[in-house]
Amino acid sequence: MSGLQIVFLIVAVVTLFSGVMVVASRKMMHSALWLILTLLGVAILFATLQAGFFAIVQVLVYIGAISILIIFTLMLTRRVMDDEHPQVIKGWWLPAVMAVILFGLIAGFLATWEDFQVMLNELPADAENLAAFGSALVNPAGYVIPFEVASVLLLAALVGAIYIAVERKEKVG
Amino acid sequence: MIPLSWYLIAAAALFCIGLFGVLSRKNAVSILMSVELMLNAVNINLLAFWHYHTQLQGAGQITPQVFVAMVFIVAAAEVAVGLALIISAYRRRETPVVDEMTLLKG
Amino acid sequence: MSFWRDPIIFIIEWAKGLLAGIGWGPGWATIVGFVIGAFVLAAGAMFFVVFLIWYERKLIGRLQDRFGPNRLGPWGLFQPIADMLKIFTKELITPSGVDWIAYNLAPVLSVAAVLMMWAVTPFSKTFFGVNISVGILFLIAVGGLGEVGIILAGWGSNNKYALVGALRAVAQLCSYEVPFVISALVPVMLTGSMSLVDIVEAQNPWYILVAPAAALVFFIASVAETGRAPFDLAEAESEIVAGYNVEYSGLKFGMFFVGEFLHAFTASFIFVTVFLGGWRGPGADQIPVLGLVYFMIKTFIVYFALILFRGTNPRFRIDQMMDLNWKVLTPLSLVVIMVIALVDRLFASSADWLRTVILLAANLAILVVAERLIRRGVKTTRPEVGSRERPVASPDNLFIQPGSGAKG
Amino acid sequence: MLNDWLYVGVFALVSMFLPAAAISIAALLSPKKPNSIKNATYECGMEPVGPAWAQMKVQYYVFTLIFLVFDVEAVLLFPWAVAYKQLPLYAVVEAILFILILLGGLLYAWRKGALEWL
Repeated sequence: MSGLQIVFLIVAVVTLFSGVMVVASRKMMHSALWLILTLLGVAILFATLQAGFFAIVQVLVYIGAISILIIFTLMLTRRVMDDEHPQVIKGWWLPAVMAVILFGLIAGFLATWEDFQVMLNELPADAENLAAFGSALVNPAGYVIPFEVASVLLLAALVGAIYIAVERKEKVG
Repeated sequence: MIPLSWYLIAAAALFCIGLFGVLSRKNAVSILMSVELMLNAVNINLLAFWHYHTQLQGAGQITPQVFVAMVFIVAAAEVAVGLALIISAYRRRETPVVDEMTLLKG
Repeated sequence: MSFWRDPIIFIIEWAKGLLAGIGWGPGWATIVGFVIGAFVLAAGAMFFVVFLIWYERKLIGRLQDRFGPNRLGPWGLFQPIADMLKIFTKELITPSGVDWIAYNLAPVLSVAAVLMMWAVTPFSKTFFGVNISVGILFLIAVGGLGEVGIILAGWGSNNKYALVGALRAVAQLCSYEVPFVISALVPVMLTGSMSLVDIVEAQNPWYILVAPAAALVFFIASVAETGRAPFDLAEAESEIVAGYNVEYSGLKFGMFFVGEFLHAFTASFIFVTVFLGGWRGPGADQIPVLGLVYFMIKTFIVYFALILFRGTNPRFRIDQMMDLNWKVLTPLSLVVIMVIALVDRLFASSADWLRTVILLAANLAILVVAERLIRRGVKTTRPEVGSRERPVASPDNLFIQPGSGAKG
Repeated sequence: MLNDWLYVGVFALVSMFLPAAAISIAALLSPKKPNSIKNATYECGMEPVGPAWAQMKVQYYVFTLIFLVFDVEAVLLFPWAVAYKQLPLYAVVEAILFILILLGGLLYAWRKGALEWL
């Protein structure tokens, strides 16, 4: 077993464990902090895949922005008594069984694929060609439509979220 | 040199954990957090296959990268609007718990 | 002779040879080399803080017409060491009801987030931790980890004031990250690479001469990112008790300050790396150790500017600070990006010096227009002193004070 | 390539370890005399009132939200900036269009008054 595999196993176990803690912990705030650890683990997995750009983007966007937004929302919507009650529904075992069955199905289905056990070798240093990625994003033969639509989507999200979140002052009475 | 299967299994497990969270948690914010877990699992898969295809066909596999970037954007938009909705609903109903956000029940 | 040209690399090569001589395989030698290298660099950074604290106190003292530390050692140079010894032996009070992990992780994380920026910065042509292809994005992402540390501190210490302080700090840091990220796009665009090593090597001339508007936005945003005066809203003692670190004592409290001092210095050398040509200077290509000297000189000049900025400006109000960010810096940085992209593309075929001059002119034009717009936009409704009846205690009847109370 | 990331990981661990070690040493050196008054949370010298939970304003959320949107936008622009040297004019114009659309979002937030700190 190579050093990289040991690193992978440690990171994967930590990631999955903290993923379980995200859905299992009773305090919402703990759940959010475990989420940060999960996201960090996923970022390290990206780095072991030699997708350095996305590993950093994962830290930047998910940990630096999305999880902070989630924590802020938790603080906005928190009720004092919240952390005492169980956070899952009464029949929680049913989703658990479903998730386990789904995992079994996916794993079993994937195992029938012939390349399933293929080794991922170390890529040459220029494999993650950001220049090619960047020019494909604005190339009409490439992905310029998703690129522009992404900006419209972000605009729509911004406008919609501000419209919903900012209180309208005239509705006081 | 890690087998592709390890990544796929880890991603599947993370996805199922997220699915369990979506189905079983009461609080709307933690449902969104579970959705984030599922999206992350998808991204692990996409990048694992990016690595796999780069290994097979050489550098310049753009499509998986574009997919991952779009997943990031969609996640950001989803979180922004979703959390705004939760805040708005909380302001009216004083609860972040999904089961208590019943408008149509008599 | 090669030792004097580049002592650091010489020592590293020597240590590598030593490790190989013991008979370790290349894999283990690499890892051990990494650990030792990281250890030396990070520990060096942390001891450097002692000197930074002295430098800053001395300068701030002079700015405020005081002497600063001047008793212990020559020019008070040993004062921070004494302070450090004192803070090591102070009691670490853990308040009741804290979240143990969050409470103790926060100071560690706030230092680590800054230290990690040292891993990717090129200090000279040959001396840098690592040259990753996404260096500049790494700096920004690591800064985001510091925000997580602040949230942990505010929430973990089970105190309302700490929580409010943390929320304010994070809102500020998040906001100023936007112009920071967007203005960091300019050097990436001009270089065609995100690696800091490439950015330094491509700076011919320095980017501050090519894009002064972007450099200005970057500088202000990075000062705000460090959370120091005049942007020290998070620890405004007069408004919220002390911000997110109110419940910390002893060295845990000190760690936040180590992080802050280190961040100020780090911010200045990041500015140097990105806009002031890093280690570049006459002869630095041939003799790398000269590059390190240039780098330090430039960094201390920028750091001096930072302290001057701190010492001469009053603290912003939070609404002014948010206005400055969202209504000035963010639109400005977006406009700068668009104009530079367009101008640079239109004049791509012309000579380098001509393009540089045109870019410089475009940047200065943006700054002038922005200045005019800001002047017009800012409402100067400053109430004139003495124009209005002020409640004063009337001397003839001590019990009736006309115009006092809520009306005043 | 992977070695670079290994170094980053090692550096991250070391830079977590150093402050942690310093704090541990300080914890060993420093006196420990806790009492309940000393350990009470600090509220300007008064007795702490109620749980440590402050109702925060929606303002924080709105600023973080705008930050998130612009952060994602900038991240998407970084590969474009790397490729910028090789791009033709229309590609640059497309990116400018991308920025303009989001600038529209900023203007909306401005007009809506979401950028005012109340």
